[in-house]
Amino acid sequence: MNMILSPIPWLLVIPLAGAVLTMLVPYHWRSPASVVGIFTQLMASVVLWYQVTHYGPQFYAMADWQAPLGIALRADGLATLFILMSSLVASACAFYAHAYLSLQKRAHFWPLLWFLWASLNGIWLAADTFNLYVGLELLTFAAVGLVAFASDERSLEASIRYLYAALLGSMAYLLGVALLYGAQGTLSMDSLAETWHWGPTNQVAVTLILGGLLLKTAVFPLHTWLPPAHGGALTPVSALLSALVIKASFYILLRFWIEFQIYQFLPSLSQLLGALGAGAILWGGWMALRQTHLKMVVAYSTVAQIGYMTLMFPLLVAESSEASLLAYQGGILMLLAHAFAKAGMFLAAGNLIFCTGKPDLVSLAGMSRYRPLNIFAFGLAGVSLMGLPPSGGFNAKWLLLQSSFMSGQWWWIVVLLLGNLLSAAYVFRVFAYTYQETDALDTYKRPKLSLELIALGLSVGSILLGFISVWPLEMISLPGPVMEALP
Amino acid sequence: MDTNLIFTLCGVGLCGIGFFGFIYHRHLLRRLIAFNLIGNGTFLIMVGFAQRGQGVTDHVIQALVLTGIVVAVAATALGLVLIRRWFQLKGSTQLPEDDAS
Amino acid sequence: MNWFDWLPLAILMTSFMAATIIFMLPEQRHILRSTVNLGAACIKLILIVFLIQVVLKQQYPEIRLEVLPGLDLILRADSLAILFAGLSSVLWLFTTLYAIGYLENSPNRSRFFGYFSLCVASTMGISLAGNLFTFLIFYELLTLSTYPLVVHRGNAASIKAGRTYLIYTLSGGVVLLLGVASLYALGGDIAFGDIERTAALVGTWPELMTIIFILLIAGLGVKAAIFPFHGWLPTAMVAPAPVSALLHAVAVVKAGAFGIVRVVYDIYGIELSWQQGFLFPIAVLASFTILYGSWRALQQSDIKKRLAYSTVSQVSYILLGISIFGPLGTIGGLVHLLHQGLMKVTLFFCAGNFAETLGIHKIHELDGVGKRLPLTSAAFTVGALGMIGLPPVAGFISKWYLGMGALEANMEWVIFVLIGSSLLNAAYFLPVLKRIWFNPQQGQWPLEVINNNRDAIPLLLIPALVTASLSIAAGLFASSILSPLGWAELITLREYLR
Amino acid sequence: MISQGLLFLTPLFPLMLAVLACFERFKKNAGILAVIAVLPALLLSLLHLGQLEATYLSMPAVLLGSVWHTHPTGMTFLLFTSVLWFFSALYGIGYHKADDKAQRFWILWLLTLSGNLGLLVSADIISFYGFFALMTFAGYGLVIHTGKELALRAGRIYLIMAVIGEMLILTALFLGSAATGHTSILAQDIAAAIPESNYLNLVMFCLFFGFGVKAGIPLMHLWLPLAHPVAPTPASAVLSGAMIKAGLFAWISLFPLGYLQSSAWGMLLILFGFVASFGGGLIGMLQQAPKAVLAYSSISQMGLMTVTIGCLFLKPELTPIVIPALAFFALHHALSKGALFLSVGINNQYQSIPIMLFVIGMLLPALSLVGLAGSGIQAKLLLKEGLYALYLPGIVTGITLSALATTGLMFRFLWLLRQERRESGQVTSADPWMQLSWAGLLLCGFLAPVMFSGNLETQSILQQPFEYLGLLWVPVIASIFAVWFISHPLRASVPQGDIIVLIEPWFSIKEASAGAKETRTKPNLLVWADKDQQPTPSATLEIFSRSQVAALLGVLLLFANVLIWLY
Repeated sequence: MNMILSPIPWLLVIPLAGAVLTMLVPYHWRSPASVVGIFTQLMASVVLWYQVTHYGPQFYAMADWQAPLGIALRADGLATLFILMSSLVASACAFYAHAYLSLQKRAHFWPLLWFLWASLNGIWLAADTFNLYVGLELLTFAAVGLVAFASDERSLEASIRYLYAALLGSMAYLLGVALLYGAQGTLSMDSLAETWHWGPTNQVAVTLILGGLLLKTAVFPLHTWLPPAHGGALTPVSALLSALVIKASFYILLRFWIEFQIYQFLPSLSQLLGALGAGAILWGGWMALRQTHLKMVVAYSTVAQIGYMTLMFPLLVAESSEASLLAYQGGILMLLAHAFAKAGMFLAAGNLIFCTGKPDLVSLAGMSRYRPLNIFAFGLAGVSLMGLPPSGGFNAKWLLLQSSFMSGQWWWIVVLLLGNLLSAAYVFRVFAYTYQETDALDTYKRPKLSLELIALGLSVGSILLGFISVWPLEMISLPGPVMEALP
Repeated sequence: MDTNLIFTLCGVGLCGIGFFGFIYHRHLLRRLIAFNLIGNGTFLIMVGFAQRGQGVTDHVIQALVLTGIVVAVAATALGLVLIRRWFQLKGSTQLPEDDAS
Repeated sequence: MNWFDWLPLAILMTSFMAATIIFMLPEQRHILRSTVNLGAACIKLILIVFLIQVVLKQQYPEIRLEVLPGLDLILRADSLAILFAGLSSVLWLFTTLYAIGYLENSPNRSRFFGYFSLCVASTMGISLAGNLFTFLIFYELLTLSTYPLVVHRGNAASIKAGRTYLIYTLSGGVVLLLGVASLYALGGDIAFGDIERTAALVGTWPELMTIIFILLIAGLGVKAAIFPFHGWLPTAMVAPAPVSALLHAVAVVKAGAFGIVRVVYDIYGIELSWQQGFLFPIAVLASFTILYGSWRALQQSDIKKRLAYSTVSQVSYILLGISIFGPLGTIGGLVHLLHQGLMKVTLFFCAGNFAETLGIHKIHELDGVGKRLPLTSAAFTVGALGMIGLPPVAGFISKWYLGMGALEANMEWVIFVLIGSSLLNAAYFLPVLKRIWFNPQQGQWPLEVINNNRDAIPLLLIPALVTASLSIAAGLFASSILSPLGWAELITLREYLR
Repeated sequence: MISQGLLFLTPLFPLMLAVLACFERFKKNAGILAVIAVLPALLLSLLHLGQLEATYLSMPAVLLGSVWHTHPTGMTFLLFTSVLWFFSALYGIGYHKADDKAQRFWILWLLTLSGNLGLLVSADIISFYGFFALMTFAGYGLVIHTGKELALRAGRIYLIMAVIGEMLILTALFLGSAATGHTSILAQDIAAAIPESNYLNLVMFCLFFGFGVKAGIPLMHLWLPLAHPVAPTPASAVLSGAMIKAGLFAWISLFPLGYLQSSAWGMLLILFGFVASFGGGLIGMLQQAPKAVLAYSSISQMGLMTVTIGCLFLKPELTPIVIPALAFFALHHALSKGALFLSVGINNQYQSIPIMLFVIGMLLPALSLVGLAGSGIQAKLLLKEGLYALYLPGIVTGITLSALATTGLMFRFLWLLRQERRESGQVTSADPWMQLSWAGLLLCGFLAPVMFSGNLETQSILQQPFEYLGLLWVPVIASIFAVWFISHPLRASVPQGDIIVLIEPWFSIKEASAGAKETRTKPNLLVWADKDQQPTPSATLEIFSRSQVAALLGVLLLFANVLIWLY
């Protein structure tokens, strides 16, 4: 297809060009240039969405170089949904950052953001395993850079930890991919799936890839790098990291798991993943309950939420196609809801910290009176995270519950419900602090209205998702490699 | 024993040593070097695969290794920058042990 | 789609819009906020009246939205829905009026009234829900929107109460979710009233369906404050009086009771429940709660705490009515849903007036209040006599139907529960009345707010008087067609004819 | 049409006036409202007295479909009730002249009145129960009006007993209405259906003891001797004269009289009646306060009426004959007892009245009660005539002998009044309102056989002098004893409310003991006074221990049970 007509190349070229451009032009021009870029991104996403829904999955080879050496891209329903998600959330975070950061900081923020965005889009659209690797690495660099952006000790330490963990993960992934290539002689996802056979090499490769991706996704017990990184970064960065970056490695894991039908051949591994997810839900929730700093609560909440997404793996069982479909839908919906809710929550939390000037929970006293709108935004995001209706989070949990019933794996039901209570506990713990009325009169800073509105918008998005869940679910049900590989 | 296997074994050995170093050491630079060792091991394995054909090397693998090396270099550079900054700030070459996380 | 199909949504949106607007309003725009509040309440009442017209013609407006594949969000107005929606909207109007008066000169009104409207919106959603899934959504929303109201004062006690409230209600919510999800897993999306489907399911999986029934009732029982789950209700008394009114009369406990009505009548069906032996345990539990709540009320020295335990007891009357198989018992249970609301809201308004005007919180401080606040005291008396169950106050009508229903169903022992509870009610209300009217005033009032009125300020007084009059009217003109009793009879007729 | 209007106004007019009396304007003169409040009832009862046709007023929208009516028996009750309330209110205007809490008193008076009148015209049990409750609970305010310690105690016991009674009544109504197959709430239908009820004995038990609280049957009477004396005198008069009859009226309308033949219930009622009649007399004679004596006399007289009802369970076919006689007896008792109570209030306020006139005025109702004068003669004769028709001679003898107790009580009462007059010594001028109303009530009592007998066939005593002799012999014998007693004053006394003093500590209310722990003297049922007539704790002697009383109660209940189950 013609490059001009297809939005797929634009989705890669614009961010990359943006990254380069914003590095070069003077400070004052960087923001306007980025705003233009953001809008083109959004437009490209919408066009892609239109094309995919109307004409089916789209394929594109960069500069007409075909695989294996070229960069092959494909956009099925799942990828398109993720493109839309990342465009919306990243634009929101970008606008937030624009209002939040000083000119100096902003100027350095834009290139990193554009790199991040480019690598995300690359991952969503990649059709071969090596492109995924490149995307992952680029993502890591951009993300580490963004974490270190706060340039204080804590964030620096967090970024180093993050870097090491990510590098280890990427390397494991790369090794796995290499082994796969060795065994099957191809890098393309589709060809791999077609010629897949369970030899020892493949098993080692899958183990390596799995390990690497789990580390990068911060699945319990490999999550230790995440809370300091997400909690210590600047607010818009935290939002981006929690909402989007961890999703990238999860997305790859998901594609591997389903497209290569790993679930079918390694059911015990599925249960192990589920157990890790359960551990994440309980441990993450428990740790979130024990934090004294607001952003750390939110960061640990991410650990727990990743657990929910991981719970979809044991529910993808070959025996019951219905249960598998529900689990798949539930997992994706959880991912989407989490992206919006967590971004909204981080931004709202950032606003609160901006008001009080202190990062701890105790100083939130009286905030619900002073910043009701912001607390409301925080609360709405919390509703989705707690899995209370009406919200995307609730619908996702509902689907996972149904899937557990269908496949007869009742133990995940217990985990899901316990997790619900735990997340309610930590969200409302924050709430209780904001309702406290202490006698000391503090001076609060007043955040810009736009900051609050962006946070509210994202949170409302996660709630709204509860009413329009059918739409993303239809989207991922469009024919594509994942749908074909499902039982 | 063909060359393919030698490459692979060496690669695996390098990876093992690197992995050990990565886990064992606290010094940030050592860990970075350990990471590079893992990387090199991986590339070695891949290059080994490339030799598998009858004297015909697989260009795809070579391209991949090349890209991988570039990426690894970039990663090392980023790591170095961060470590230097850390050293400037804290005067320390290792991260504080954090029991909580 | 007919025009009236939009009515349920319109009713829901009225409160939602009010909430949104109020959240946006700056703190100091009091008059505008009050106007929005009252305007929304009035509009909603008018819409409800329209809805009643439609439902009386045996047309049931319905609107649905597919949320998940095979799972719809249904808003549907049947006669039972109208019962609860009507109660809440009428009481909302007065509670809003009261709250405006109560919170005069206090901070955080924007936040308070915003959540207040949200709370009522969720109550409307609960009443108009057309399936369990929709019900669940609004049920949880109610929990969320009442929490900020409970902790409104922001002191340590209210934060603690809020925590207790959440622990109870969220755990209940989880149990309910489990029940609803399992039911859905077995039988798909079951709309209210589709009892044939459930009957088929019970035929196939009798044990599972029993467990689901228990889960549903237990989950709902937390809000309805059935015996082991009642602990949050007295603790939540630290909230401001209008919130207590909301919790006890308008929304929260009623939501639980209403949910149980839905489960028993519209999911399982009363006959099936009876055949399966589901009703008897509920009856026993409700009876125990009735007596236990009254007994605990007797021991309280704080006015609002006593009223809270009284609610624990009175709400179980509704459950008792539900669990009695037969039209008379059903009427008794349903009508008590309304009557208890009217009477209890009156009592809380009055308790609030005592506290606001004279700073009275304890029962022994009430000595001689009848002279100082005659009208408030009169309203309180009406509410108290209604709780004891003396005609012509509404409470008697419910009690009469419950008793008759029990005899109809050959459950004679229920009579003794009713009598015992009335005795205990008399024991904890009559001494209070004696203090109010006959004891001489002891020294100064704890914290008297000087106003120019003989009684509390009009905004606090009028709602109490109106609800007191309504409680009398509901009992006195019980047999007229427009009374709560008339409507409950209509519902029962339609229910048992099915 | 007029009847229906009056029927409507009978309970509602006092209610409306009660609302009116709340206004500041009536702070001083709410008593006037209380006087005019009875007028619709009075008019209605006079219009319908003796008419066998009942007028109905049905209000289908009210409560569960209220029906009010002018029942023939009810009209007799309505008549004496309104007359008594009328004169008592008139009396009260004078009595409460200097009372600063008078407004509250009159409001409660009007409420109680509304209840009392309303229950007499209610045909359905729901409005009946409502009015009954209104009367009971508003009456509490009348009892404790003075606010003194004694009054509060009496009020507390009144309230407890009343609530227990209400609950028994409610149970009976539930079961009764269920007996009609949930179809009717009319009292007459329920009365007819009770014999078919599965819970016949339970219903009967609840009705008997529930309304027995008001009627003062033994064991349920505990509040009565406490409450009647402590209330302000006009309130005492209506309590003892009119409200006590509400219990009787309820029995008449709800008991399955004429439908049920049960010797067990008949014997039980007769037993309780005679225990009340003689026991009340005995304990009443050991009282120290004139009003307490009167209260026990009321218990005693109500005992006779209980006996009569009991007889109707033995011979149900005679119900139509006996009931009017019983109603007339109630009328006679109400007016006489009312007059006696009113006379307590003007005991030493007879300045400017010839002393003889005053003494006659005191004596007349007492003689009437004994059955020797005024309405008493006719009432006793009618009752005995009815009972003779039942062929129950033993019971007639019992009733004749009960005059012994009544005579003794009247002597004691007059003696105590005299003592009191002597002690206070001063004679003040009476309030004209009080005198007027007292005189009016006396007159009504005296002329009742002529004015209020309705369609009862009463013969003047002059035409049957031998009958009078039959009435005379017992009081004469009693008088001889009494004279002896007066010269040898009795040193024993029983506290008011008799066994209540033993039970009270068991259910002492928490609130009461919340204050400082007052030292309680050991309660005694019988107190022996010193020579100086001052009972002191040191000289007390406990003749019944608490456990003995408990045992006694147990035996009585057991006996009742055995009776029920035997038949």
